[in-house]
Amino acid sequence: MGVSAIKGKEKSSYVTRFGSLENYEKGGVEIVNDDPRHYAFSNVFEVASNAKPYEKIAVGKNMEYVLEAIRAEGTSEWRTAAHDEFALVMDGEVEITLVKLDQSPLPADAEGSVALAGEPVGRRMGRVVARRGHMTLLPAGAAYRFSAERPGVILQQTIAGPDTQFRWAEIAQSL
Amino acid sequence: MGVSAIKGKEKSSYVTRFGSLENYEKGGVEIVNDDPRHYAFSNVFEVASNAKPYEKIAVGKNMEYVLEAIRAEGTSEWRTAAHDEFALVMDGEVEITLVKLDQSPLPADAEGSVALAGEPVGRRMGRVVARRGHMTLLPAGAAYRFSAERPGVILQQTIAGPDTQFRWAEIAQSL
Amino acid sequence: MTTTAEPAVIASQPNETGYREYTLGQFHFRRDEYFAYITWPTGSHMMSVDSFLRAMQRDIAWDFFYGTVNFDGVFGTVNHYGKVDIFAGRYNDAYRKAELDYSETVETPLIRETFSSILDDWTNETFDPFASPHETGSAFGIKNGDNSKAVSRERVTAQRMVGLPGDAPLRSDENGYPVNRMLADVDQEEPLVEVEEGFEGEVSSFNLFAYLSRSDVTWNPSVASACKDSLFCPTTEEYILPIIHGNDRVEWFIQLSDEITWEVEDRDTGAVRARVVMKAGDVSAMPADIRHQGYSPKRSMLLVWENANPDLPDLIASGKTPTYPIDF
Amino acid sequence: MTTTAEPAVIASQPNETGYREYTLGQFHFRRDEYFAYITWPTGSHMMSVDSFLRAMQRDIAWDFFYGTVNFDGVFGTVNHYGKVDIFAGRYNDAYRKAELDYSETVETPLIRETFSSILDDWTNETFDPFASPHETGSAFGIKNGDNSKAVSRERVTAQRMVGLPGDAPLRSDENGYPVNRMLADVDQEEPLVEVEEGFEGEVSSFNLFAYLSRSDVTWNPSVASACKDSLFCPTTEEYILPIIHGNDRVEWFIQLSDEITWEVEDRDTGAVRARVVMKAGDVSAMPADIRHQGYSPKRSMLLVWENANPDLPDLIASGKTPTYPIDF
Ligand SMILES: [Fe+3]
Ligand SMILES: [Fe+3]
Repeated sequence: MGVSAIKGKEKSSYVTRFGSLENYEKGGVEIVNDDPRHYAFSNVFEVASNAKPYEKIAVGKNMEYVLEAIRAEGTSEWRTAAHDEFALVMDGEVEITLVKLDQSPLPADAEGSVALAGEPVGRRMGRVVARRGHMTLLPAGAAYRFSAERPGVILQQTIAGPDTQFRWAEIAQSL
Repeated sequence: MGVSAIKGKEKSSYVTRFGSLENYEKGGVEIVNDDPRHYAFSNVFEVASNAKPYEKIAVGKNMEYVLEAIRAEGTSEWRTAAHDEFALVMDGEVEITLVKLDQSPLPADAEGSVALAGEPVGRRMGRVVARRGHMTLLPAGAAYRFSAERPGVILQQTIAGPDTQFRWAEIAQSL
Repeated sequence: MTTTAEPAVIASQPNETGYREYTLGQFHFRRDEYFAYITWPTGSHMMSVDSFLRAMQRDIAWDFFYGTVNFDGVFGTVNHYGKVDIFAGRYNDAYRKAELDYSETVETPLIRETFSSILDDWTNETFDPFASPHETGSAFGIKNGDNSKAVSRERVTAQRMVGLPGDAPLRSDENGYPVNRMLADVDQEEPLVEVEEGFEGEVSSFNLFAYLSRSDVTWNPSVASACKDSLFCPTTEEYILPIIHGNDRVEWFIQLSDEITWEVEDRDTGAVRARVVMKAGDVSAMPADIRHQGYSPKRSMLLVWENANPDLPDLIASGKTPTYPIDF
Repeated sequence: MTTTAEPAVIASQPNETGYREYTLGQFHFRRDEYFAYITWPTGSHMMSVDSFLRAMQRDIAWDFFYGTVNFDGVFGTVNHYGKVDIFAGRYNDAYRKAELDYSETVETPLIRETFSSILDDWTNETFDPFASPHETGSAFGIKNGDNSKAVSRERVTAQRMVGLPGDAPLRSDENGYPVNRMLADVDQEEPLVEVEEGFEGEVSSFNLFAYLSRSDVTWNPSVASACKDSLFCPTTEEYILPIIHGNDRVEWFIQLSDEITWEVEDRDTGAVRARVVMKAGDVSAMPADIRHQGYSPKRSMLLVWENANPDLPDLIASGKTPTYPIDF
């Protein structure tokens, strides 16, 4: 017996299954002795499917920290935070533009991001075009704007801010 | 990597550990939530070490059936049973002589073996010299006698009879 | 779903990993490269397919054995000797309290055929579910041949004693039972037997230890001698018992060589009750209300002693007979 | 027993199977061909050495992680971030009711060194405890070389984000991270990044999915980005999580690709509480009073999201913070 025989035969190729707005399957919590709400089970593609462009809908919350599911579609407002945030594109293609603000509207210890009124004032930092699986730093003190020609999904690692929406009863499994 | 590398390396030889009157180790029951007496844990070599020659000491009992630990030393009395019994030599060398009884002292449904007074009357069936690991049929209706020059141990598969001794408090783990 | 040539076995065509899926009552069975999947009306369960096949092999070889064969803490069978319960969560406190446990009773021939088909279809040519980890290849991967020869080994059932004329034969190099590598030092000499004319079928003795040293399977108690319903079922053991055996009667262990450790749990809840360490010559009962799993670091010889009296399960279940063998 | 060159680690000379035995506090550790043996003042325990080493590898790589690392239903560690409890039977109802559970608190450096020595000494050249069953050889057998390179892989801990200058580097064929066979179809193209002068350290994006497709280990959450105490710890998973993780805070899972099933039990008693099936895009919290074990049929990408706030374990243990993340 050769080594491969000993170890079992594998497929010649595998298909990695990602989700998308167009095509996702959802699992779920099967309860034996617990409350399904303790798991706050949702799906980012489902949440983004039912969202307006650039709504920041929490799909995860751990104390002050949140994960937001964001439907990227068209061009967002400009936003900024006093701390680093991270945007992981889960579907589609998203352009992210970054501007170093001359003056942040936020105190250094502010939590979460806020919208800026109008165009940001400061030096242009650069631009990222991110597709599925790409993760981008949204650095503290920078203004950022998302733009997507076709609907996409961003998962954002941040802290709850004034615009974070909590809609657990709508998005999370409750039975 | 060859097959053996994949599967781990083994010793070039192994030692199989049997017990004997001279040399045995005893395990035991470690209780978490039970009574050790439910396990009636004993050791046939220990039981035989403390036994008189050819005492039939039960080390197992399941309803009417028993397992007897027997110290083989010198020559036993002649015994017979109305059903098959089996003698497994666990230590030493035991000669087993068999005689087909012209008339059994036992009814056909009798359980367990009985001693015969004096020599058996009937045709000689044969003789076995059994050592460690050898298992011998003691056929229904035959008389049998054990003989051992040096102390040995027999484990006998049978039914409890008038001479089966139950000494659980003495032989079995109780704490 | 289509019905295969074997009557009553409900099997699908091979799925994308090459294995068939099976339906038995309301249970459904599926495997992929790593896992066996079991579903039933109130739930579902995954097991490493390696563990699943090793357990399935014992369940079939023993014809559902005495009492309960737990594949793990969730799935298993209970033998009613003519019928068999297939269960999920029945001996798992959490499933029972949630009333999510499920059980179905089927005729023995149907489950026997279905389970045999699953075992045969799901076992690749590189895997032997009866062997120890050192002796076999992987159970994993996509469908790759079969090992029907290995999975269809017949369990030995001596009527009177191994080696008697017409009864279960002795093992030898010639009939395909070489001495196991870990028992190579076991004395192979047979006893001296002198038989007078006319007693050829009655004067008989054989080297049980040599016979066991030539066992080609692990954790497979097989009848070597029978005194009415009292059955000696010796076996060789290496690594871990692939099932957790739940008793429906008292059974006894006699350690013939080397050492086995038994983890003993409550039969119904799975709570740990004891740990039994057995060395050569040790004898221990296993109460009728426990389940146990053995660990054998080196291939060892174990004598399992059973009482095959068919009245016992009812006597014990009804409380007429105690769950332990002796009061002292 | 002699003290080896590594300060404070108490190890014996190699035993008859070639492995050293170790003592840590009143715990003693020994292995042979198939099993790891753990003893403590009130009891002892055996585990398949394969499972033991896979669990040990995670415990060390994670530096004892958040909360409890159960090697199985009996043995494990609880992290107190500077000190670590080693326990036996502490999260097993039967052991606790019998008051046979045992626990000892040791300084982190001592257990880190001791466990690392055990892992290194007990891992043969043919085994990689970080790999999936398809990717490695057997853990069994007598001592046969070592695989120090595999067992001493450093866990990635990005300070800000993977790929930033001076932070954790990207993975490539060149630096020894080929694409995994089961993730060969994952797009390897990096994002377009245009940086204005002066912002080289701040305008940054990388292909996280490509990065994960090149992971050479399974079940090893490693920090990829940090927003204060909010840590993204993605990992690739295949077959079965070799430990049962008991939480001391809420943790979250985001399934990035394929599918994982989680068996969720009560953290303290081990009773089944739920089963969570996660497909790509699914998000689920794991409450702070559970333990869980994952099953991944194909190598999948999982994002484990942790809150590293050191006050959390006390807040939750004292009841000031609930064990679940959200009331709705
Ligand atoms: Fe059993
Ligand atoms: Fe976890």
